[in-house]
Amino acid sequence: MELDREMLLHLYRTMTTIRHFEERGIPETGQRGMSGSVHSSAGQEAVPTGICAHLTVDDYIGSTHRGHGHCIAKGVDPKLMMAELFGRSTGPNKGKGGSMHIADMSKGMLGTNGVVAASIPLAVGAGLTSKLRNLGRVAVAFFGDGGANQGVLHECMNLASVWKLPVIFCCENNGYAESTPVEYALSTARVADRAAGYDMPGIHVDGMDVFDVFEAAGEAVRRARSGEGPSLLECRTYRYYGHTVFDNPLSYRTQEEQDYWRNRDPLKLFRERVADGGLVSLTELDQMDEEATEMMEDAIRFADESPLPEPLEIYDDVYVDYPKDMMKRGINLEV
Amino acid sequence: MELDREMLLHLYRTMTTIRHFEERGIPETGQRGMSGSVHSSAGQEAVPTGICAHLTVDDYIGSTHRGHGHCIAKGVDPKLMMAELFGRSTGPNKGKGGSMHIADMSKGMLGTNGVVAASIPLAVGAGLTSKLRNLGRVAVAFFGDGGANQGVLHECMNLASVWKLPVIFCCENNGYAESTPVEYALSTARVADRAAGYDMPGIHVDGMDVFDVFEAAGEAVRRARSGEGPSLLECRTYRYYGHTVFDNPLSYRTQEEQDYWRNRDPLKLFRERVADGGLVSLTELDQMDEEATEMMEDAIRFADESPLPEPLEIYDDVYVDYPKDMMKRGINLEV
Amino acid sequence: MTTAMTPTTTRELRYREAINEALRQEMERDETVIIMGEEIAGGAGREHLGIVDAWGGPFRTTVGLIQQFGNQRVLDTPLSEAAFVGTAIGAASTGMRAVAELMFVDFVGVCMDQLLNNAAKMRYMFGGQVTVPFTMLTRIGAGFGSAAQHSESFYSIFSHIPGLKGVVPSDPYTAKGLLIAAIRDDDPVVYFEHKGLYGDMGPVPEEPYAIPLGKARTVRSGSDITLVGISRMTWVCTEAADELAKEGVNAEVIDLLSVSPIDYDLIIDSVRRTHRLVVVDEDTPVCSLASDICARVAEEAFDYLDAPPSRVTAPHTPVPYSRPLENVYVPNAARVVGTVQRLVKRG
Amino acid sequence: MTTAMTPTTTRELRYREAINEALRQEMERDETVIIMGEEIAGGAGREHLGIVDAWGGPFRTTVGLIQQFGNQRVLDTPLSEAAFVGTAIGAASTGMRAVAELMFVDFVGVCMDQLLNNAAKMRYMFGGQVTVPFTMLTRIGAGFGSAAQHSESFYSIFSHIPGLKGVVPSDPYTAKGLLIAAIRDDDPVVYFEHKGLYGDMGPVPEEPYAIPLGKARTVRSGSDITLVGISRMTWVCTEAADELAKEGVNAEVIDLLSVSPIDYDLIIDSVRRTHRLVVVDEDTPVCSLASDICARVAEEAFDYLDAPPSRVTAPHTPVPYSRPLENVYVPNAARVVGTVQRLVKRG
Ligand SMILES: Cc1ncc(C[n+]2csc(CCOP(=O)(O)OP(=O)(O)O)c2C)c(N)n1
Ligand SMILES: Cc1ncc(C[n+]2csc(CCOP(=O)(O)OP(=O)(O)O)c2C)c(N)n1
Ligand SMILES: [Mg+2]
Ligand SMILES: [Mg+2]
Repeated sequence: MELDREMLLHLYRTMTTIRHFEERGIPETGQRGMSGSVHSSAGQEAVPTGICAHLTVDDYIGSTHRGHGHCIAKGVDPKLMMAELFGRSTGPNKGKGGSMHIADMSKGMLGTNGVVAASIPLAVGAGLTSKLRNLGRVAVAFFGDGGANQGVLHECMNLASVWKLPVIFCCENNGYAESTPVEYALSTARVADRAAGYDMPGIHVDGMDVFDVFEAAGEAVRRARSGEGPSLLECRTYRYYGHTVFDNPLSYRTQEEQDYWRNRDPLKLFRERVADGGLVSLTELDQMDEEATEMMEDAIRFADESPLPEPLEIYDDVYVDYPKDMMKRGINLEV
Repeated sequence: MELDREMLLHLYRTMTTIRHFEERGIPETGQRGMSGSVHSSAGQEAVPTGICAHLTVDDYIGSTHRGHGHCIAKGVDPKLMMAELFGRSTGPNKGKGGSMHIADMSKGMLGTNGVVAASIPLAVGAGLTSKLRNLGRVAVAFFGDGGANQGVLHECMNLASVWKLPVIFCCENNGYAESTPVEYALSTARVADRAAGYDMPGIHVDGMDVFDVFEAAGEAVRRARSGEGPSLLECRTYRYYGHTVFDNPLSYRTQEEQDYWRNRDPLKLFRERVADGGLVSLTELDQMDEEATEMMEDAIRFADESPLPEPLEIYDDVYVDYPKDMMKRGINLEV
Repeated sequence: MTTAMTPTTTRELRYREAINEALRQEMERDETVIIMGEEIAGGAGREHLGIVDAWGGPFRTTVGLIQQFGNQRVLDTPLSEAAFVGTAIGAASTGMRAVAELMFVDFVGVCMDQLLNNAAKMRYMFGGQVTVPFTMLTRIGAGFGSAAQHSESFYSIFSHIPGLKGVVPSDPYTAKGLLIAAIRDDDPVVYFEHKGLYGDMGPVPEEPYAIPLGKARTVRSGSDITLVGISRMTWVCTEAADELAKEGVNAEVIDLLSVSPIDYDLIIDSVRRTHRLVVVDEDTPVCSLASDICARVAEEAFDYLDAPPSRVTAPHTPVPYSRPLENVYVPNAARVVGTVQRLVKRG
Repeated sequence: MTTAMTPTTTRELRYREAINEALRQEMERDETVIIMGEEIAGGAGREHLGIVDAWGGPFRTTVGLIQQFGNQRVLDTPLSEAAFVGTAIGAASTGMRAVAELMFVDFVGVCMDQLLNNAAKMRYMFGGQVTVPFTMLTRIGAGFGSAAQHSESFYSIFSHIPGLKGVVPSDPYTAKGLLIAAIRDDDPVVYFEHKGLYGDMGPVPEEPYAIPLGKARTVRSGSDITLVGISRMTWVCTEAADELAKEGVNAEVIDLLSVSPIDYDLIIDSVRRTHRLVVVDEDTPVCSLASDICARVAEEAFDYLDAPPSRVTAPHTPVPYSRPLENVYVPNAARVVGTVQRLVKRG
């Protein structure tokens, strides 16, 4: 596949930004006492990167609890994301959402989501909007190998296929749902095998190889945009850390396995692949790594300097329109 | 396939009993002002008959809103069913359930069910009981082509496959979910196509031909009983009447189509197939039709003569154990 | 009560027709309004056989819409509530005004997650970035021999969930005005149709009009006791009031109309005058709307109460099938009268 | 309070350990008891790599069970709540005592239909033919920075639904006794663990014992006001009671323990003596348990009340993420004290 220099740089920059966000932002969040439900996508960078490279700001994505990578790949500002993780008013969600609910509607980012598979119909709905209003937009629904076993995915694959909606169902198969191995929980060898039951292409790619993801996503996006309907794209990938920051992954998987996948690191693979191409130099990539490092320091500083919400903002944005005195009725939070 | 005389008589007797129950019992129920949610399975008799012929009284089935045939095929007494439809205390559910909830636990009949696809996990659970207790029983989950698009089916196919449970997923594809044609609502040509995504056999048979159903079910039941796991069996069939007694099916399907299927009537096909075999005579079959006629008159008489529940039985059987005064607290139904 | 100009033409319509007219007028007004659900047209995909609008909705509330607006705005769905309710929420979050129909509220469990975790919470979790102009039509009501899974009046859960609104129209006039308001509202609204009211006739202005969400209405004035009715129970209250009037007890009847927000103010104002309250609710009693209203009144109108705030509800049981049982399940005027008599007797 | 013999040995255990012990003892007692859920063992299917019980439950309440009882009685499930909750109900209907774990109550919407339409109604719809000894373990509680979809205390819906029972253990002793009672009970019971209590220590008899479902307990006697706590809120009430004692206000504290059946009698007896009531509920207010209890007390103890029956609850909002917001979301002792002071001041 031929990629121009600009695209190569974009792919690497996105991946290193995600990696740096996870490596730096998550421990910092923990240190601020907000570590409960933060999920690192380190190791999985190639998937959102390869897919979102085909999307414009107007296209949509629905994401998961492990969604920082999706956000960054879709163009959400890591600085604002950091603020959100720290619970600051300057976060895109004004601190109300945190890691599991980061949304940026101005970027077509329909939210990370704390309920497994729950954002899939939201993406299908965005695809429906696009189709009905002739917007030419596509929507990507991200979910994991665990999410692949939720009923709503199947209902949505059927519905999107019946209505020929511009949707890509993207399974990030990282081998585990919390501690449960995919080979236990999934009754078939590949999630992609299920596409046939919905009359859509089912593609399985190496999710550590951004070029592989990019190529398959290109076809799925083309299909969606041209009105041919949805696709199911399974990307085999790996998360480097525990499910959250709390668990030790070696309790359910082996060191050998971890080493194998670390050795197939998406950034490393990228470097190996482009090394001889001459289009970009490793020094340039090093440079981008450094920029990402700095970006995270800036982001942390920005977040730390941002104000926390005022307690009574708790009542804001429950509804567009609702009598506030109704909401406060009998409740005195100011005692 | 070689069937002995006894089995042949059993198959026909079951089918004609179902047919007579539907043709006679449903209008009578309507005349007693209880017609709201009664669904005729006339036309579909071959499916429960061919499948349940492989089951013993200890095996389990979970059924649907269109479940009279399942009940009869599993051995529930039509007399008691009629009483249930008429809302009488002598019904297996004491009049509390009606057509959509007929259950007979003594026959392994886990209930007709008013929520589409909702009984599927109950059958899976029965299969789990059988496996864990080494009971050697199988469980059949009946559902329609509409039910095939509910998420819970997919979750259950995955779970039953992962746990290798003795379950048969039996789709009665009668071409419609209420007025919605299966070719619109189902994104694939056949429901059976979906089995591959769960690593189980997916078989499609002619659901008007009891021999075809019987043969395929035999293999699925053998598989289940021998611990090889679940199967998906799709039986293409047809309902002769509207979704309920209220709709005119010609508003969404053609007379030609109806004629085509009526011409493939399961009782008629049976008669044609056995006519030359010499094992049973058509006179014997006529005789069974007459017996079924009489059985329904008896059943209607029995039901009509049975008492209605007393109003305050409303409080019975909500729980095994719950303070009745709690349930009645602040409620005075005797005014 | 209406936000529109004074209507110029009023005809008699059935409740069912008023719903249909509201949908039609909103779809005419705003081309982003779409509606989806099972059988809302019927016979989907059979245009080539001349089959269009075969069903017109399970209760014919959507009849004719597909003929006027086509199958891109009136969408028959596969039997997949989690998918299509969630899809409607997703469409509403991205620029449509999406209406989805859940055939009976009893089935809400198959799509509850989309309502609870997406529709209700998105705006809040996202810090106000998104509006979700989503309306879910559904049906309530017992009394039709449909047993435990097709007869519930399961609305208290929607009052409970922050982020959702809900309405319970009780006649053709409110059916139209509340549906228009619900569709125009930028928050998710659950619209509860009562199966027992579809055939009821009443005056309905031809012009579109919106009845404000969150406002109850007084349908009968009285000074001795306040009866609050929810949906069809409003007419059980008026029937009881007629009976009570014969005994010289003058009951005020309030029709709740919205289950979220709840118009506590109108109720409390009334109780301050009548000093007594009975809430009549077709749902089961525990953690019900009836409980909630009684608790609020006890809390805010305590000093005005001459008798315990009381409830007439269905019993804490599923809905039974057989007539003699279902007949006692649904609250009736006799039970309301009996309760009022006990309260009035306290002096 | 216990149905067993007087216990001979009592140790200090954590809430988490008490749950674990109850599960273990019931599985020892009755081989039809099985348990299933996500990560309840963890690392499923990896025995050949020496991986067994990798996780021991998301909060380690099920740790060790798979080692003792094997993977046919302790079943890790795929991520499919509708399937496995429904399967557990089906197993319970056919001879097992089935326990299923829903990781957080916020997710109930994905399996609600199985609870509402099967577990709760089967026995009734079937005319008493079936018993459903099914226990669903789940978790409630805010305060951990987990935001809107992992922090709810969504129990009122389970009180509302006829056919279900529910319990809210508040300490290690009740955690064990109520879980044993739930598993032994022949009706479906939802067992709510509070995330904020797992580490709490308390005395727990070694022997198995069952605390009767539907019974509240008085954890502190008092004469001036009755405070009712639900789950962790019980300790917010006792904290408030300590504060109030300093001002000479003597509060009685009742720990609800069961959300269905609700022990109205104990509460009403108390209010008849104290003449005042505050219910403290971590859930949101509308159609809440707090509303329900206040309504019942207003109805049945009307003549004994010297002040409005009152509620301290979370506000009508989803659970916010940021600390300053979440801190005010969860009811605290200061709010309870403030409310009591207002009520007592009325004289
Ligand atoms: C409906 C639902 N069930 C359970 C959970 C708890 N949970 C959170 S993430 C997770 C595992 C998800 O696995 P997968 O979909 O593979 O995503 P990954 O974590 O591997 O990215 C589980 C069980 C949840 N959030 N939602
Ligand atoms: C979850 C749910 N959604 C909708 C309905 C309303 N409904 C009852 S039967 C039916 C169609 C079922 O079609 P199918 O599964 O093919 O069964 P059939 O009626 O053809 O036997 C629908 C939509 C329901 N009962 N449950
Ligand atoms: Mg995974
Ligand atoms: Mg069908």
